Amino acid sequence: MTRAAPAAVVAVEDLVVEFRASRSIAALLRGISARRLRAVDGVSFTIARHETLGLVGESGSGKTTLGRALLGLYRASEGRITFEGAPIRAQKTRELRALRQHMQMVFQDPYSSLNPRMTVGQTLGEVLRFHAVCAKSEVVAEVAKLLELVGLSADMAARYPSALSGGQRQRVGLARALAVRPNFLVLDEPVAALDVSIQAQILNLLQDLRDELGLTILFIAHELSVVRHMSTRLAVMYLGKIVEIGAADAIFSAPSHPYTQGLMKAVPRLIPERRHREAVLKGDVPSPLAVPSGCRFHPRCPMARDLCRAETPPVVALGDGHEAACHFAEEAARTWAATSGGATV
Amino acid sequence: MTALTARSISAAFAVRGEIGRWSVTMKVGVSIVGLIVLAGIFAPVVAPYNPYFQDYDQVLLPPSWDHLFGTDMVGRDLFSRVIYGIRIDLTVGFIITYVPMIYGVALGALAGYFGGTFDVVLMRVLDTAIAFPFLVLIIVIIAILGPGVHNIYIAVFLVAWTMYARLARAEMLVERNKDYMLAARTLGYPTSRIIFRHALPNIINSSIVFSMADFVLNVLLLSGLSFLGLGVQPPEPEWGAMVAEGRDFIFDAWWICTLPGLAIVLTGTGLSLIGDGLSQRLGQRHQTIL
Amino acid sequence: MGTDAARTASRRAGSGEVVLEVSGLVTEFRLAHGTIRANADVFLRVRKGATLGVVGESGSGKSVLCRAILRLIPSPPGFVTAGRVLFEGRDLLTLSERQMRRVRGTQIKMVFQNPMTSLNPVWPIGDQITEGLRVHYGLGRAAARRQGIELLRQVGIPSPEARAREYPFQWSGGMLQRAVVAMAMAGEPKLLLADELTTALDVTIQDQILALLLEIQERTGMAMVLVSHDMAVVAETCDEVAVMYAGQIMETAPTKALFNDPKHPYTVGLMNSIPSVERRDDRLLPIPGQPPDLTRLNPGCPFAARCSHASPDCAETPVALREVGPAHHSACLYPERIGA
Amino acid sequence: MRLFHETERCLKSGARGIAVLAAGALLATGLLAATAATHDADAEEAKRGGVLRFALPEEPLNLTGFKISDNGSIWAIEQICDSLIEPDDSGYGLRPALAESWTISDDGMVYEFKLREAKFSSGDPVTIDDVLFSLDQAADPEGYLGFVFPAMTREAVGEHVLRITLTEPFTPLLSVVSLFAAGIISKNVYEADPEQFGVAPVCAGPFKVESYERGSKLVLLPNEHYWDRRADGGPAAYLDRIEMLYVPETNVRMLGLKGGDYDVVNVVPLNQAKSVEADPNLTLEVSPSFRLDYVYLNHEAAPLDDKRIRLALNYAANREAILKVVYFGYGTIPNSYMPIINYHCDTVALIPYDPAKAKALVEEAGYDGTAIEVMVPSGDAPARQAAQVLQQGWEAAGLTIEIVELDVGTAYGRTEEGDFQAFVSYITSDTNDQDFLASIQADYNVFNSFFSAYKNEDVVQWLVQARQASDPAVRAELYCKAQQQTYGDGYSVPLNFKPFVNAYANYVKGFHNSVTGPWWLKDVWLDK
Repeated sequence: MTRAAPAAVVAVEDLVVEFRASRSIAALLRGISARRLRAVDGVSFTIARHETLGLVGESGSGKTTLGRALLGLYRASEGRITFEGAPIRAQKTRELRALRQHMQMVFQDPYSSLNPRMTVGQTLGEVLRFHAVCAKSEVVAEVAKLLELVGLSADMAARYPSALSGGQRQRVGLARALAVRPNFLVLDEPVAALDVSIQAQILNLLQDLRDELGLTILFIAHELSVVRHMSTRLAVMYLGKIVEIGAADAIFSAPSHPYTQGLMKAVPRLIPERRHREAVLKGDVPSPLAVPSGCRFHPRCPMARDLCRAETPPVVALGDGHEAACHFAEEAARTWAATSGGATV
Repeated sequence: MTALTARSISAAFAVRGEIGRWSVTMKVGVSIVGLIVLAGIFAPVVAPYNPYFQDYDQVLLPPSWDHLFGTDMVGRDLFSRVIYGIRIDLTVGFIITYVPMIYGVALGALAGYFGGTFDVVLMRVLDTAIAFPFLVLIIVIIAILGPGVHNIYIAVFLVAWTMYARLARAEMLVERNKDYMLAARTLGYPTSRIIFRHALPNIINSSIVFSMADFVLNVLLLSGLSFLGLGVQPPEPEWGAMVAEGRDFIFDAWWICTLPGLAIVLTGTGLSLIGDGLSQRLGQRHQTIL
Repeated sequence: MGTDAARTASRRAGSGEVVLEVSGLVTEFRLAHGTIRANADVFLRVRKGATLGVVGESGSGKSVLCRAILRLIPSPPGFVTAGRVLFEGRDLLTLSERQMRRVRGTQIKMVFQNPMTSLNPVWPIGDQITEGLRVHYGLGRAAARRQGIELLRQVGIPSPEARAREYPFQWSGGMLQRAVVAMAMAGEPKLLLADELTTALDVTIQDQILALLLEIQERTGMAMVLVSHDMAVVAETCDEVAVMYAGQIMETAPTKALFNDPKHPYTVGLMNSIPSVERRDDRLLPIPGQPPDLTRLNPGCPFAARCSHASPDCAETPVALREVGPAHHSACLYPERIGA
Repeated sequence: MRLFHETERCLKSGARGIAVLAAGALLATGLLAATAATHDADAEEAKRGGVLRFALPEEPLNLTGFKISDNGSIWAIEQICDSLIEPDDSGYGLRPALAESWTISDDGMVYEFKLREAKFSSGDPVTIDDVLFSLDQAADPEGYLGFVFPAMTREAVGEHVLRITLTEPFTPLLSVVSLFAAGIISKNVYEADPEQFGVAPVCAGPFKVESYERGSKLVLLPNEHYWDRRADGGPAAYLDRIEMLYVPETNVRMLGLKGGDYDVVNVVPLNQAKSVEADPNLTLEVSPSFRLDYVYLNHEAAPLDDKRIRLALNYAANREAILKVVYFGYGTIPNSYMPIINYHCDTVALIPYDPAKAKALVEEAGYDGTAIEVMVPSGDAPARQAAQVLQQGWEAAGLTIEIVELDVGTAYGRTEEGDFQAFVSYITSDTNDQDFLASIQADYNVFNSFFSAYKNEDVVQWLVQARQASDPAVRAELYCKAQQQTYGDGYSVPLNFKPFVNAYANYVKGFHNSVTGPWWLKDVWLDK
C-alpha cells in the first residue's frame, strides 16, 4: 500500500503466495495440474527500521505464510519482497544464505522448534560455526553470552530441550535466532503457547532486546492485547489480504475496518461482569479455495451492503499512514467512536 | 549415515556412565548378546576343535566333558560348530538387517522430505512390495538367483528396505513440519544437512527399534533358508542348517538339532530384550512430563 | 435473550442450590521419578445455574480436577487418595463403575479443548451426537436423529439436516466445537465441565462459543465448571472463581470480589502479567521464576519461592483456605500484605 | 527328443528312476518254469482277517498305471492291477499273471500270450479287447512309459490269445509286459470317465479301491473276483482291509509304528533302523534292491573331463566312513556303476580308499584349482551327509569342493541339460534285466550316457552284443567287461548298494519287499 521508503528494512509489493494442493497418482499421470490456493493475495507494506509491525488475524488469514515468505521460506508467486534493498528470492539459496545473517525467525511452539536430539549448546554452536559468526575457539564463550542475553544461565548449554520448561525453550529459540546477529526478526506467535506468567517474562525480554539490539520486528499474533503491547504499527489480515494498517495507537483508538472492530470487540476483558451480548462476528473465515466476491469480508460484516458484495473495496487513507480497505471506512470509524469508543481508550 | 546411526544408538544407550539406568531387560539383553558376540570373535580360542573336522570314530556322541554339545553324525564337535556359527549367523543377520535399513531410511527420508513425484512413485513401489508375502518373495528371488549367502544378501535387500523406507517416510512427514526443521531452513543450512543431521536422528528411532526385531527375524530367516537348503551351504556351521541336519536324529541324538536350536533361541531372546529396552529408552525421550 | 433478572440476581448472591461439592480431594500420580500431587485438598462448590471458573497455569491441576470429578483418571498411575465429590448429595467416588457411566452419560458432561480428538474422524457427526441419545436414553433411530438435528440447530449449525451427514474433517474448528457442545447438551445435563474449551480457537470463534454456552445456561439452568488459563474469559463468564496453583486452590471468591479485591499474591501476579488491549503498558509485571517441580514441593505454600510478599515461614507452614471476606477464601498466610 | 522328454518326466518325479525292461533267455528258460502256485510258501498256517495299517511317505497321485511314474501310485497300483506277467516274489524272476502261458517264436519275433479266464473287480470278464486297449495306452509313444516299448504290432488271435509281432528281436519284451504301466484295465470303465478312473480304478488285481482321500489315505478291500485262490479255496488276499496311510514325516511314521498306530512302515531312515532292530515287538526287514546311490559326474565339465581327476574322486571317497555314518552299516560298498541286477559282475575289483593315490592323481592331472560344485537335493539328509564326508576326503586330496543344495527338480533339470559337475543321487530299476540301466548309463546314444557325456565305443559295442545275445554266459561276460571298463574309467563315484529297509510289527507275516520296489500285500496276514 505504500511505496518502499529508504528507511524501510523490509518492503513488500503486491505479494502473492500460492500453494498447490497435492495430487493423486492418477492426476499426476494424466497431467492434471494441482488446485492452487492463495494464502497471501496481493499484499504490500513496509517495515521501517527499529519498528515493530504487529500482524493480526484469525487462523487461515495468511499471516504465518506472509511471515515465512519474508524469510524466503516460500516462493513468491507474484510481487516482490526486498530486504535492505536486496530482493528475497526463495529459489536463490546462495543469495538467501547471505541475507539470513541479517534476518531470523522465532517460532510459536517451543516444544517443536528445537531439535530434541541436540543439546542447547549444540544447537547454538552449530549456528555460530556454520555462519562463522565467531572463531571456532570462541564458540563456547559465545554460546554462554547468547544464553545470558536471553536470561538463561550458561550451564543450560548441556541440557536437552526435554529438560527445559516452555519459557526456557522459547528463550533458547530466541537465542538461536539472535546468534547470527540479525537486525530483522519475524516472531511468529512467540508467546501463544506459554503460560501467562511466563508470557509476560518473554514479552519483557523481547522489548529489552529490541531496544538493546536495535531490532526491526514483524510480530505475528492472534492476541490483540499482546500485539498492542509490542507493536508500534499494526496490520490486520483477513483471508490473504491486509484490511487495515497504521500506527498501533491509531488503530486501537479508531479502528476503521469492521473486521478490526469485530476482532477488538470479541476480546474478553478483565472486567468481572457477566457479559450479556451476542457474539460480535458470526461464522467462520471462508476457505481460501472459495473466496467471496467483492469485499471478501462481506458475508460476516455487520455493515455489508450491495456495493460490498459487488466491488473490491479501495484502500482508504485516513491520515498518518492509517489505511483501511473498506468502502465505508470513515463511516465505520464514526460508528465506533459513537458507540464504544469512549470505553476503549 | 552409519556414523549417525551409531551416534543415535550411543545416545540411546546413553553411554556417558548411564549403564546403571538401563532397564533390566536391556542389561540382560546386552549381556546375552555381548557374550555371544565375544564368543564369536574369539571363536578360535573358545572352540576346542576344528568345526569342520569329521572324525568317523566319534560320531553321534552325546554331550560330555570332551564334547560339550556332543558330536554330529559325521563326527564333528557340535560345540565348536555352534561357536563358529555365531560368526555366520550374526554377520549375515547384521548385514541383511542394516544394509537395507540404511538404504530404506535414506530413501524414505528423502521421499518424506521432498514429497512430490518421487514420493508418489516410491509409495507405489512400497505398496507393491508389501502386497507380496515377505518370505515367499525371498524364496522366489533365491530360487531365481540360486542358493548361497550372497544371493540371500541380494534377495533380502530387495525386499527388506521397503519396511524401513515406509517407517522413515512416515516419521519424516511428521518431522518435516516441525518448527525446528523450519528453523534450520531459516538459518540457511543446506538441505542435505537438514535432512541427515537434523531430521535423521529424530526419525531413525522407530527404525532402530524395528531393526532389533528385524535382526531376530533375519537370524531366524537365515536359519530357515539354510534349513530349506537355500541358505548357507554345507559344511559351513550355520545354526539353521545344523538344526536341519539334526532333525532326522532327534530321537537317538537329540543334541544335534536341540543345541544349535537353543543358540538361535538365546540370540533371538537377547536381541529382543535389547529391542524392548531400546524402545523403552527411545520412547522415553519423547515423553513429555505430565 | 430474555434474562430473568431475579434468577440472575440469586445466582450472583451465591444462594442457589449446590449441585456439586468437592472437598478434601487429593489426586496423586505415582510415577517412576516420584509421586505428583496433582490435586491437594481441593475444595470447591458449584451452584445450580451458576458458573465456577477454575483458572491456573499449565500443571496447576485444573484438568486433573475435572477428570477426577468424573473418575476419568487413568489408574495407575493416577489415584484419588482422599476426599469426597458430592453430586446432588451422592458421593461419586463411592459409585460403582456402572452407576458412574450412567452419571457421565446423562448428568455430568465434559467437553475438551481439542474438538478433533473428541470426535471420531470416521463417523458422520450426526451419528456421533445421536449415539449418546440412543445409548443412554434408549431413543429409536428416527427419534434420536430428530433430536440430534435439533441440538445442532440449537448450537447454531446452519442447515443441520444436511450437515449432520458430514464428517469431522469437513467442518471448521468452531463448528466442531459447537458439535461437541451439542453432544454434551444431549439430555440436558445438570453439570457441564468445560476444560479449556475455547483455548485452541480464534478470539472471534471463542466469542461465539462463550456466547453459546451462556445462552444455553440461561435457558437450561445447568451448572458449569469452566476451566481456563485466561483470566479475562473467566472474568466475563463466571459467577465464582477458583485460582489454582501447583495442585492447590490459592483463592476462591465471587468473580467481582476476586478481580476487584484479590487476596492472594498469585492472583495479583496473574492479573499483572496480562497485557491489556485497553491501554498500552510500557512494562508488564511478570511473576518471577518458574512453576515448581511437583515432585519436590516444600511443606508450605507452593508459591512462596516466587512470591514477593513471602516470609521465611511461608515455605514451611502448610496452607489452608481461610475466609477473608464474604464467600471469599484465600490460602495466603498474609493476605493483608497485598496492595500494601 | 521324445525319449528325452519322457525320461525327464520320470526323473523329475525323483522317486523311481528309470523303468527298465528286459527279461532274457535266462528268465524264459529257467525262472519262468515255475507256475503261479507260489503262494503256499508260508510254512505256518496263515490266518485270515484283520486290517493292515501301512504308513507310507508318498501317496498316489493317480491310480491309472500308464499315467504315472511316482512311487506312491506304483505301490498302490501293484496291489490293484495285474499285468499279463508279473515279477515273482523275489523280483529277480517273472511269473504268469493274467496270461496263463505264452510262446516265443524261434526267431524271437512273435510272442503269443494265452489269456486266463479272469474277472475285473467289477465282476466283468477280462477280454482280449481290454488287453489290447490297455497295452495300446501303455505303449502309446506320448504316454509316460511308452518309450520302453519296442516297435511292434498287437493283434487278437481268437478270444483268448494276444499276438505281438516285433520288427526286430527284443528279448526284454516279457519284462516290459510285466510293468505296472502295462497293467490290464477295464476299457469300458476307463472310457466312461477317465478322470474318475484315476481315483476309482477297475482292474483285475488282488485288491480293489474302497475309498481314496487325497492327502490322507487309500483304503483297499480284497477283490472277490480275483483270478487266483488260495490252496484252501479261499480268496488270495488274507486281509479284510488295507489302509495305506499317507504319513510324509519320517519321525511321525516311526513313532506311529512304535506306538502301535501303524502295522507297517516303509522307507525306514537308516539312523533309526538299529532302534527298530532292538525293539522286541518289531521286525526290521532289510532286503536287497535294484538301487545304487552314487555321485553323477559330468565328463565334459572341467576338471572332471580328466579321467585322473575322476579316479582321484573315487580313490579319495571314504566309502567305509560313508557306509558307517551315512548308511549305518546297511548296504554294500559298490564295485559297479550299476545296481546289483541280474548279470551283476562280482569280479570287478573295488577301487580302494587311498588318499595318497588320489593326491598323486590330482597333482599328475595338473589340477588348476577349478572348484567342483557338488549338487545335493535339498532336504535329503543322507545325501548331504555323504557329500560332506566326500568333501573332507576330496579336499584332503587337493580338490576344491563346493556343496550346493538345490531343489530336486532344479538339480535334475540341470543334470539333464548337462549344466552340472557332480550330483549326489541314485538310480533304481523297476525290472530285473541288466540291459536297460547298463545302456542308458553307458551308451552315449541313449541320453548322452545318462547326461554324463561318457563316451566309450567298446562299451557301446559290448552292450549291443549283450542285448542281442541269447546265451546267458555270453551276456554275463559282456556285461562284466562293460562294468569293468566303465567303473575303471571313473564313470561316477558309486557310494552304496542301498537296501530297502522296512519295519513292521511282529504279528505282520508274509511281508516281503521285492527288489524292484513293491510288495505283495495279498500274501500278508496278521498273526493276532
